[in-house]
Amino acid sequence: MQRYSGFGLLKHSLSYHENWQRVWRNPQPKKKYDVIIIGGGGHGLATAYYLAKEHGITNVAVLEKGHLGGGNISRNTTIVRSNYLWDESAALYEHSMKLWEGLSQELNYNQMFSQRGVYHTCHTLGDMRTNERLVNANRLKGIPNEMLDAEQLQKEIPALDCSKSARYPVMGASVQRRGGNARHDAVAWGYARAADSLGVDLIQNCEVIDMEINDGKITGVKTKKHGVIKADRVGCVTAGNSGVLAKMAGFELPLESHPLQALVSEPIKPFLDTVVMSNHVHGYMSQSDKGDLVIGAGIDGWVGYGQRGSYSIIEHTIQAIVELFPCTSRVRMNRQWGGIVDTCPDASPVISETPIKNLFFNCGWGTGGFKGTPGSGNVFAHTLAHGKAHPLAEPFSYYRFHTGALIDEHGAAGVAH
Amino acid sequence: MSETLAPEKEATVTVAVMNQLSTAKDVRAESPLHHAELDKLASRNPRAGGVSLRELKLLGHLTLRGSQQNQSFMNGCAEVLGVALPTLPLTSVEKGSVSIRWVSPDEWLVVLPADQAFEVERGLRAAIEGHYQVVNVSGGQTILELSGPNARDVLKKSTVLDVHPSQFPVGKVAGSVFAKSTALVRRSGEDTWELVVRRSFADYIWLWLQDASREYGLVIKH
Amino acid sequence: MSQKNRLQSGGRIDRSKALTFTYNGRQYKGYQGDTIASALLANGVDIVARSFKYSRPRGIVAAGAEEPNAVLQVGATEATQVPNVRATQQELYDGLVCGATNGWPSVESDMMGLMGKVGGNMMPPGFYYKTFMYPQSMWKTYEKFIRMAAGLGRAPKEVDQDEYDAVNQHCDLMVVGAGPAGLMAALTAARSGARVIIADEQSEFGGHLLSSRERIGGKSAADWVADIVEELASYPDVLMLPRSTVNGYHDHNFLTINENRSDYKGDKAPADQVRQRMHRVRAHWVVLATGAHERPLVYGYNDVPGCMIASAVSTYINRYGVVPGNKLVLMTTNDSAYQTALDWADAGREVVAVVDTRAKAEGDLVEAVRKRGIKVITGSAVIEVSGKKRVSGVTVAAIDAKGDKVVGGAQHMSCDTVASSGGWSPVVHLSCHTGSRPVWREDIFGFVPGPTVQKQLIAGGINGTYALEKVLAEGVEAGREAATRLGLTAADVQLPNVRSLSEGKAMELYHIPHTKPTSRAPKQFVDYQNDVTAAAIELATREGFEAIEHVKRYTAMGFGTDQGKLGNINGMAITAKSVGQTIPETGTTVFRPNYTPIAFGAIAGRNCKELFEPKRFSAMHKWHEENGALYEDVGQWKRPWYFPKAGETMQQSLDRECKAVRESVGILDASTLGKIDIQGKDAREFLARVYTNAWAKLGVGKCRYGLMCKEDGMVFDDGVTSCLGENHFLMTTTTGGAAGVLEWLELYHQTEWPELEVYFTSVTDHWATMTISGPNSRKLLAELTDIDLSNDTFKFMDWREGSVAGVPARVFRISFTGELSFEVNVQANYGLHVWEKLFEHGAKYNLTPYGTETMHILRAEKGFIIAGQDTDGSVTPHDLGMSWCVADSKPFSYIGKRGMMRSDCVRKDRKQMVGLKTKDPKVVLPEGAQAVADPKQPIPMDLLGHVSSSYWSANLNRSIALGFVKGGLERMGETVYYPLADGRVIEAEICSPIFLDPKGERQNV
Amino acid sequence: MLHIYCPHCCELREEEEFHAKGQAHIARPLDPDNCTDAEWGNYVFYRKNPRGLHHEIWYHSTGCRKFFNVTRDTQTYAIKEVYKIGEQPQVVAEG
Repeated sequence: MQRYSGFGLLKHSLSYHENWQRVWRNPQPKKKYDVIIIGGGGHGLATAYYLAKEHGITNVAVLEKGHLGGGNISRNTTIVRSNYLWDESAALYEHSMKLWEGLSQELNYNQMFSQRGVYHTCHTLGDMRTNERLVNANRLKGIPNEMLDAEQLQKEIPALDCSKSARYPVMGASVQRRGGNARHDAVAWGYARAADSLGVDLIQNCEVIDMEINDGKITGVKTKKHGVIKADRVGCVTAGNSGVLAKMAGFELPLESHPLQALVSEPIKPFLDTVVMSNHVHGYMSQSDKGDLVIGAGIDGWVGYGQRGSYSIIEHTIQAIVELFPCTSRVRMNRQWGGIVDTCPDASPVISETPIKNLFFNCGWGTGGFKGTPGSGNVFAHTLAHGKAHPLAEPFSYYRFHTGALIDEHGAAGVAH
Repeated sequence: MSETLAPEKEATVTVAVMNQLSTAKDVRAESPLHHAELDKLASRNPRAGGVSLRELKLLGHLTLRGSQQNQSFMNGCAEVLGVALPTLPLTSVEKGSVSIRWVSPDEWLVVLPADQAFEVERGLRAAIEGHYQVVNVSGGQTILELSGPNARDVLKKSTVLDVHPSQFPVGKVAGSVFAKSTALVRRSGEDTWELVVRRSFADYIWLWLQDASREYGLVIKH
Repeated sequence: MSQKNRLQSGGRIDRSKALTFTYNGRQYKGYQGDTIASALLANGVDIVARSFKYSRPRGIVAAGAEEPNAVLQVGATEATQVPNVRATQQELYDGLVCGATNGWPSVESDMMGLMGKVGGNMMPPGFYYKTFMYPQSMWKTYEKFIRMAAGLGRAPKEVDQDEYDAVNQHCDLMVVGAGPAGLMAALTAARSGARVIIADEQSEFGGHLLSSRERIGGKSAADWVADIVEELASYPDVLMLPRSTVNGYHDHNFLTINENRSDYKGDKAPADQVRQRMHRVRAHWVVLATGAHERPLVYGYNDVPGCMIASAVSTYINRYGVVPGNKLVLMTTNDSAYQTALDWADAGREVVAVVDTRAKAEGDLVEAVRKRGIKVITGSAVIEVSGKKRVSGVTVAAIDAKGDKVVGGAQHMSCDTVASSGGWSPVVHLSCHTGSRPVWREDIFGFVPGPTVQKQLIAGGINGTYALEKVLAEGVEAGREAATRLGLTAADVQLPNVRSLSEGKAMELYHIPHTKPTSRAPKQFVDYQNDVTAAAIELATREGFEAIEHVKRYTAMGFGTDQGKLGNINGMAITAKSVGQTIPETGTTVFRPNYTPIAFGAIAGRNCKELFEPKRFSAMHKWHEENGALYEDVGQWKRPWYFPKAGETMQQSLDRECKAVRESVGILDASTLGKIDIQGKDAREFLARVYTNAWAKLGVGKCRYGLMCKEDGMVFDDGVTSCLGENHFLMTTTTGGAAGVLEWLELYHQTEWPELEVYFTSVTDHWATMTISGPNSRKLLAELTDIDLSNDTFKFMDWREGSVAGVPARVFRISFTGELSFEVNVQANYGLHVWEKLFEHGAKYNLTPYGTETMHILRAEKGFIIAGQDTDGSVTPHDLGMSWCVADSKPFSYIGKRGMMRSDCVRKDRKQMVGLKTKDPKVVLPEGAQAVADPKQPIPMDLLGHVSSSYWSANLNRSIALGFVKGGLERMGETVYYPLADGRVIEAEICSPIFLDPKGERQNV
Repeated sequence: MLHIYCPHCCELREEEEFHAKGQAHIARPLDPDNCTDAEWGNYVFYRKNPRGLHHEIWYHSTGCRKFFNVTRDTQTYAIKEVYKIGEQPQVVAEG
């Protein structure tokens, strides 16, 4: 793999950048693989990378129906945090956070992971209780997290309206200073480049249209373009389309796919260098290195695969942002878009074996997928390599909806992603 | 006055009916917008404007629930109210001081003078057999009447309903979103609209209407 | 400074209305009817921006929404600052203040420019992915510098004083664009009797006809437009919206229009008027007549000020009376651009040459140009521009027939303006918003709208139709079809006669070759705003970013505030060529709303400040205000939190309120609790199915507490329900849960058990509810009621009807405080009257108003839960130690029963709610503290559960708390530890949650 | 922004007036107590979630407060039919 560095950049600039190598190959699929990963998004590519790097399994194919990193990894608001309410979630997301720290160097691809701090503002006594609860839980689990009162908060985020005259005055906030943003495309491309260099076949424009299942065991997948490709194990990492894949395998999942919208303003001079989330007022925002205000909207209440939602959701989101940051009223919204998020009843993912032997699913990340990318890929690779769930993944079993061992993050989630 | 006070009848009480109107003097009844002192405003601002507002306050409001298939219900209502319940969706009828708004296939809102609410409820209960519900909701809502050439413009800022004359003829009734609250909207005349709104939201809607009417000029009426 | 480029006559500006404006601190003059752009050009201002990456000087290239460079900061005061205003769309008004958004010390001489020159080659696409990585700790520092270069304009520091609103519109036909096609479509539909809305982003209707010298039906284009506008205005059901950009096309024909109501008049909207208005349009049918944007060609240093698109040059001349230069070189691949040469010549300035990339040029316009004696050079192209801050000349060379390479020697020509035209791109943006993919048309070298499920029609330029006579015909046709589909009789509209031109075939060319390979040639810009060059795109594909989405994201092409209106097609063409595909194979990127950017304020509308969300008030709110209540937000309600007296701390107020209730009498406004009137012979059965406990035997006149679960067995609401009659119940819910519970009941009734005869009606707002609680509550109430309150006739958990303070009332003897309590319900109109009467009589008992906080303390002393505070969707009634409230003997398997039986829900070691007594009674546990068995254990610790409710109890003179502990119900008397953030570890004993009066005697006296 | 025909109010209304209530035609087991955990879990949590035709329940919350069924294409968002509770869909996905 051609290493990247400032010096390399200088060298290439002297040769007019004519000698840069391809970041990944365009291989023809083999007849058979040890592991096939369906879905070339962030989680799928991360899974492939860790399979090769940590488990030495390199006879792996990632089948992507479109282009690499074309799903939610390229449509999210790039927030990274691990301050989750329940121990199981916090452990998984913290595992992810630790991988984020140092990912740029590991992949030799700048993830632009900046730990600028993620603030959850509290507007009611209930907000305060919930945040105190998760701050304490996180802290005792070794995940730094702290509470701020309204004055401290105002000092740290001058543009935030902390006045008493607000409809829901800010009472305080919890802040995870290690949280922040990363560059979404860099995650997908970085993992893809690294996986490819370890021998993984990344096959784009290769849609899976059926699964080859004999007496409850999967033996391969049928693709639109390359026919049947055999595999010992298959992992589905197709956020937004998990239900469609499950249908091929003949079972239902405990989730629904909903549109989740986001929007950006025009680039303006930086005035916000942290991530601010308000569950109660229903808006969250950060400002990118280009100057755009990156704003997440709520989920539409209905099933939708159209990567579009309803305008009223955008209206409510903008109202919330203007309420929180009055100085944005004359700033202009540039564009909006939508992703498809698989949402589980308990707002936690499924990382699990399934009723079909050797077929594994990693889905249901809902609104938390981006921050979970490294951890998700890491534990799912382990799960695929050993044929059984990674310890951190065990609680996220497909079967918890039968036993009732749910990991209900709604209490803490609100709209915050 | 009420059956429930008579212990020996207790076993037979099926529904508690109660005259909720106070007859005592020195008892003050306040409409949901009492604090806005609309009457003061009305006497203060006779100036012209595109929108007029008045509160049709302290009226009797009865919610009726029942099946159109239940003849006893339909007949009983017609008999006691003096006019048949409108069965055509989104319509209303008016007779004398009584108006009836269609709310859903099995729900109607009867608006009448407050002092008739108890008698009418009792009459209905005496006249109707089978399954139905009568609930006095007089304290829970009020009616705001918008009128004037710009009334429709204010409505268009406030509700997603299509209030164009061709789509919303006089007499039509529709429940919908109103700003961030809800309202049962009825077109009671060429330029006159009635909004049935909930008590606890009345102040918000009052603020909203002042804001939304500003560019046309808002006239408060008695 | 004189307007040196302003013509003496012509254009649509009003020379009698001179306007003064300020740009970069200098004053300039313009006229009514100018845009900032036309006025700047009239004054000979060349540089309006510095480019994002290389800080190269940039000038105005276009005349409309597609302008990528002239993006300015506008606003005379701090509060009225608007960032990133497109100078080509902002109308000039007197006193307008604007400036470039970057460049230091000034946009003319910018220091960053040097860095751009030096570092430029170090900044290929994606360079930031390849560096700034080592050491990890340094990224934050690198980022500080990167952020210094971020952004165009700036947000104001002061709060926006302007108002905005939204209007809901409904129509039969929405026509987008008021050019020739749109006007004809609207006219036809209007004559057919349809409700029509027609909107256009420009200040007046007419589209490109406003800058055209064509004649239509024997009139000037302008007069023809005026006549149609006049007729449209005569239809009451036609709404005409100029200065209104249709920025979003959503599903089921919902469109959003941003109407600019005052930005063209001044900084701030006049009093009582809105600055901008959003129209939320629901249309039965939509006609898209959005026209087309001209494509510039991609050639060396094509970003030097003075390089413009041909049609823009014509627009400035014909519409604004401004010739943006003296010596023009026009490069074109088609006939239409020849008009620009004619316009330039007629304006009395020199056309150095028309450079036509086609081997042979023929057609009426070409002939007209030749007749004027203007030099036409065919089979050639401008391969490079010279000049730094303004074009000083061009290098022209012969190219091959495919336009792939330079074949002839180069000649230099001096000029100060280069106009280029690579043909036209239909404005398909809106048609893509609803998920429809545009399709490529070989014959016009452009994308047109693809198949859609929306009720959408298209006409004119967007359909690749450019000849005026055909455009007009398509407009009429679209109008007729819409009318017919709407069930109307389509009216006939006479087509005016217009001149028709013979046109030579255009050449498909986007990227002009250079003698050097692209990677070494002078920068050839594709996306001006993001400094994306042809070389960058080739590099991206060379690195494997072959999908158009990859190219776009890797190079940032099309991510600017112009969303690539000018550059995208060129970029796709260059991508396609370098990966050896056709353009349709490469595909297009997806366009999303907004078509052009919109102020947040406009989208927020009136829903700001006090109207952001409703504040709900009870009938007694006025009294609470007058008596100094502080409020707690509960849902949308403003509930009194506590009633501080002068000089009191919060804790002092709470202590006083708590003591008053236990020692004498207090009063709480409980009106916000949800109340549902339930009638029907199956009401009782229905209650038994939705509550976890039994209801069969509840007699008339009695009340009972109930718990509600979801099907998963988790508690979601609770409350007291009273039996008013055999078939009549009054259910109460939590304040926040009211709406949800009613919907829940209706859902099960309508979808699962329609056979049950029961009706539900909300009476939450109908009843004002006041809870009188404390040993003296009976005495107080007795003074005002005719109800016999004696303990033996009116028992705990009974309700009675009677009059209170002269008002008919229902009085419920229920208690959430554990004290003797009466809950008085009167029709809300009497609420304040009764409340005040109670205070008149209550003085002698020290009747004390208390708020939610005291209510919470008092109920905690009794171990009563608060759904939503002590539950979080993960606790069963058993987890709450409330198995007494679960009746599994009930015949029907009530909602929640099966859920509670699931294997995980019957674990003995679940987190269960218990009481907690701190070892030090003075220490109050913080709510949210987490319990551990051994505080010395290393992190990560094993957590046992959290504190859900915790207070100082003045009555018990100690702290009390409710919280969850794993297997807590079996661990009474055990000790748990709470390690806090400040280092303290609080020791607490697990105990019964009932801290006061365990036998419940106080409420029965 | 969906435009939904309410079969009780008998006219098209804006999405803001409604709540989406998820997959339709899921019958509550008649004898929950004798369901296995799996059967109960499937009833409560597992969904078809189709990409294509979806039969779903909507609630006209600010209007007539009635629940009803909608058949909607989850990709194009086009509403194919609206029918009352207790009725069966006419438009169904093949296979």
